[in-house]
Amino acid sequence: MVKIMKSANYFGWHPGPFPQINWAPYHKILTNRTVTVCLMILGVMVMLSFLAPLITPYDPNAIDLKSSLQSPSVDHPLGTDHLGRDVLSRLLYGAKTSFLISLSVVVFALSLGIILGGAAGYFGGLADEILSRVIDIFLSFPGIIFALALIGALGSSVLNLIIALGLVHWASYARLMRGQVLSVKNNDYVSSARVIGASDRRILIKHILPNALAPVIVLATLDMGHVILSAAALSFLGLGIPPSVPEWGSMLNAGKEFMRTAPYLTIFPGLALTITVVLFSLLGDGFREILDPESEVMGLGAA
Amino acid sequence: MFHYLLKRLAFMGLTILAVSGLTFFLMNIIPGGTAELILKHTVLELEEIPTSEQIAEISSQYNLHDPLYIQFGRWLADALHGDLGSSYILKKPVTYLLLLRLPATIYLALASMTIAIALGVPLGVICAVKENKFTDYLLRIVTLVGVSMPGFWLALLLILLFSVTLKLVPVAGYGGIKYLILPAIALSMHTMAVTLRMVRTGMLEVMNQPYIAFATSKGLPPRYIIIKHALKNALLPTLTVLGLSLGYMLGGAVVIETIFAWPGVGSLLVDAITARDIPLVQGCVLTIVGIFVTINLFVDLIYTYVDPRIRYG
Amino acid sequence: MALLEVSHLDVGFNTQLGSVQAVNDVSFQIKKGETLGLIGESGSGKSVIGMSLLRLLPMNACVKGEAFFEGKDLLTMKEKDLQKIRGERISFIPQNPTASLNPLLKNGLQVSEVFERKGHSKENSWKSALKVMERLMIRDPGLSAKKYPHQLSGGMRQRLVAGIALSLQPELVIADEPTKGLDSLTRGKTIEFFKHLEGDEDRAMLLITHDLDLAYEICDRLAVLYAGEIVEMGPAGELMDLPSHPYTRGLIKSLPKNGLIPLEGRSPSLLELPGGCYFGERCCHHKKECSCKHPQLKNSGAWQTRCHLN
Amino acid sequence: MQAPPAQKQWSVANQMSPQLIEVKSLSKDYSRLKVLQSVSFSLKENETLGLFGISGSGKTTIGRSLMLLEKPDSGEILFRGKDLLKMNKKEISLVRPKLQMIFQHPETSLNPKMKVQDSIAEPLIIHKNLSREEIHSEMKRLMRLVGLRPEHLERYPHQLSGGEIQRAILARIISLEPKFIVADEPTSMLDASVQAQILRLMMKLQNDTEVTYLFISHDLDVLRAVCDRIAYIEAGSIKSIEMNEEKRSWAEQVRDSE
Repeated sequence: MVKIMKSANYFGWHPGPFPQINWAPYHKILTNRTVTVCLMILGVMVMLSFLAPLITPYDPNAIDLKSSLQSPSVDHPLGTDHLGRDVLSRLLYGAKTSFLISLSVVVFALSLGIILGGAAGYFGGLADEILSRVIDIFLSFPGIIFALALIGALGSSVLNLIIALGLVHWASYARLMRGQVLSVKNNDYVSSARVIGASDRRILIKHILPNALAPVIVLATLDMGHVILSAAALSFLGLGIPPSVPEWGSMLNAGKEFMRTAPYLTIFPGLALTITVVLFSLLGDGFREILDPESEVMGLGAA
Repeated sequence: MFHYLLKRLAFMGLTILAVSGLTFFLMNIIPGGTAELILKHTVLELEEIPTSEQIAEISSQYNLHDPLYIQFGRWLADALHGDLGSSYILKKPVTYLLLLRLPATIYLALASMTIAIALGVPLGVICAVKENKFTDYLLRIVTLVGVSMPGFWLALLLILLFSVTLKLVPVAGYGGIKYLILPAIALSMHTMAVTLRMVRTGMLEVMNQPYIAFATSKGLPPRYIIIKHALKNALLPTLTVLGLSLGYMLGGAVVIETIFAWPGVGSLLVDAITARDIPLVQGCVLTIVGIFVTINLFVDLIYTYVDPRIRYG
Repeated sequence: MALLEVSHLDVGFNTQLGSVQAVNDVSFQIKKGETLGLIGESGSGKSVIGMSLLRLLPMNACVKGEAFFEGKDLLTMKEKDLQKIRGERISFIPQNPTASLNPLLKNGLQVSEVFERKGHSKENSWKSALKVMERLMIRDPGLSAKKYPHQLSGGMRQRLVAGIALSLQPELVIADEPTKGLDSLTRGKTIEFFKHLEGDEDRAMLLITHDLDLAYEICDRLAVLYAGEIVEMGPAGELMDLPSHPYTRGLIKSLPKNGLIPLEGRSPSLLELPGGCYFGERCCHHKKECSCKHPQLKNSGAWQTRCHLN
Repeated sequence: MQAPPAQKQWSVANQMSPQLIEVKSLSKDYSRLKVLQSVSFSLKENETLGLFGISGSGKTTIGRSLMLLEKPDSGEILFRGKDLLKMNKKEISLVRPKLQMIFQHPETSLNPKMKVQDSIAEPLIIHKNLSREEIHSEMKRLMRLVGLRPEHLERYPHQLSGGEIQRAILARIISLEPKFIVADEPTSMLDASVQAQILRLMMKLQNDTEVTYLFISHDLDVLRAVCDRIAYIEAGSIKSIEMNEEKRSWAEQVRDSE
């Protein structure tokens, strides 16, 4: 939709000195294809990770010291770790952990951010003043430090990790949402809706939300990748997820001890991480092109 | 301007206070745990379980029976006098430990920042000028991977290649420039990629502005237009991101320092958290947040200097 | 001999929706010291013509045709040679002066860099810049030169932009919509300012505008654009008083002071222009011929009209 | 552009017919800047009052205050003798449909995420309890009234021209049978030929429905063409209000030429 808007604006009633048209005509189609491809690959990854118990012949936690630190072979396509556990199985199970954590964190942060930021932007006043200060404080220190401290205090568990990362991320959504609502609120169509007698509820749901959400969704997509990175970083430090749960960060942590003898223990989980995050980045960029071509949202998560 | 500065300083104070308070209450969330911890690190042998008398004694010695807010108030009052308490595990004043570790962290952050800016800005300009050509695509792919790759994995790969296989630089440690290279590269990668991306989009956007067309219509040479008219405008949004990136860097430094056994505040923090050494955690968090907040104040001040449209009353 | 001779100019834009034909087979001449007005409504391609002459259009523009300036084709010459002509021989007064001044550079520098480029020293350039600003009736030029664009009033910015374009005394000035978006007070002042400029005998001007009053006041000849092509061209006074093309007639009559008689319908989409006369659908004298054959520009003395009826 | 002659001072005392809108000493400050300084005027039924001023003179603030989109610091806005500023929520919701507004920028006047038909149907859904078919036939009537074709209903705002959007806005507000419409520079972003279409349409609607207009503009030619009286505003206060003799003579002239 927005694509057409750009050029229609130029040849409609408001011609600027520069036609606001993309320079490369195929660029957009390409990114749209990127979105499709990314979604497909991610879909396959999610499916594989959830079907892992059916696909993999090994229990990810089955310790088999006799076959420890084996190089990739037919039996163990990606080798085994120091406890003889199958790396491929652990990678697949780890994907599930990463996806679930990331999704929970983003949904948690997104809902909190949309509700609080949206309300602050729309109603303004003292509540907005207070909330803005709280957001500023949350954004004015490195998030991962806060997550570290939180997990240090609460102890490592999947739930604590989700809470910690959620609390780190919600503020950027709230700020973005607040800014969006503030700018959308000033549009004539919102005034127009007020003049024809629409209720606050109607104005919020019908007029403001649909026009404010696009960049927030883009940020959420990019954040899926960032959260996976943050979670992996915390696990890598041994502070995220308990060692019994297979996870890419902790696999890397365990693997780094055997870098000289078994470098594949370092390479494969990292590769899995990078590929996943690249996919989410591409997806986010694609969404931005489609939903919100004007603005560049820099999602700066912690990792 | 003075007014604005005052307001910013006040807010800085508020932020640091809020973060310290938050960390303090979080760390003390498990009641009675503190006394047990102190005992574990002082008198007890391994695996020995503390008796309730011992806990009571330590509690009264460290005033742990007081409500948390009074304990925090006490910590705060001491902190204002430069006394951040004493570490349980290392049994030394936290201030002393921090001062010992701070130079290494700053050294590393500065080196990484320099790499990120020195590579990110010119490469971003090149990308924009060569838009949709091979160079642009190549650099964009590098950027995408740079943004997505976990810094700690890059660090491991670098060690694997340059230290383990090629044996060019030491695996870890602290010392001359040889020790600095790998951690600095690993830490700077993400910021470099973000900078490149920001400069590229900024340049493309600016090059489409009417004032660039007008400058062209004046008959100015393209090189002059890019440097004098476009770059300055394109760098403005990058500046804000660089300030934020520093926070990212300080966070990333925690992991990178641990990998390279770099004796900075980051690795100290990880040790402190693992051991639940509350005063030390407090001190590290305070330091990192302090640096971050100060740098961002500077970024804002530079912003007002560069952009004449912003003047704070 | 004509100073500028544009013939068969076509400009298209490649967009996701397909090729948009913004300018179709436009030809005109400007003599020394003459002011030609290009008038038309949004989407008529008037601004695109102005920018295409100095090759200021974005990359996706596809320009065809010829534009001879003193015997050399502006559209095909080397970028380096064109750079020497820009500003010095042909200059451009952009619409939207606020967006056309670099917000981060001081006003004075944005004038003096023009002189610096010509090889003048920094000091001399600055002095020349101050002189230019003084001539433009900018208050306290010394102080204004050290300020930034956002610190000037809208009217001053407008004059500064015009002054920069005129500073090297070019033979031809292309002025793009100088009254667009101005309120009545500033618009009045701008019209005065351009009248004052026009008094200069040697300078030729291509004035691009939708403002019929402005065009009437300062142009010698007018060309009326509709859907990217010239539908009528002739001496300014006569053309405004006795327009012959139905579109021009309709446009003039739709002005509030001329009766506010609406011209029904809307301009055709530039993505797919209709066969026959582009104005056909909206024309009250529509004939059968109009929808099948595209009319050509017909000469009658100094006057040209693109219509089957005449 | 000559300065407006300031012969006639504002006075309504001698006017006998009942006033639809009376504005009494409306004032508003915005951080030390006086946006409105004791602005007073009134409008009769079926009248068009022009409000002329350059940018920043406060004319838009007056329009928005009358629509209760902005809150003045002091003063009264009487609609049929009742002060809008003192009404409670319920009373306001009752008079709301009678007071409507057209905005300056067509490109932001309609919700970009809503189809034109949804925008036009919105006031019907809010205020009138109509069935789906009734809404549909009412919409058809409105579209004919403002000169839009049925295919426009399915489109999104960015697929319409500025003139078509202003028509859609008119259709949207006319369904509420408003008594009073603030038109805030409704044609300043439009081309001359389209401007004439829209102004003609507004005048036709006024003939049919006896609506009262407050017409805000910085274009004196436009105001002279459409207004019964013109108020000149400068730096937040009204300098003069005078009858516009030109409209009548102009209207006759047009009739002759047609």
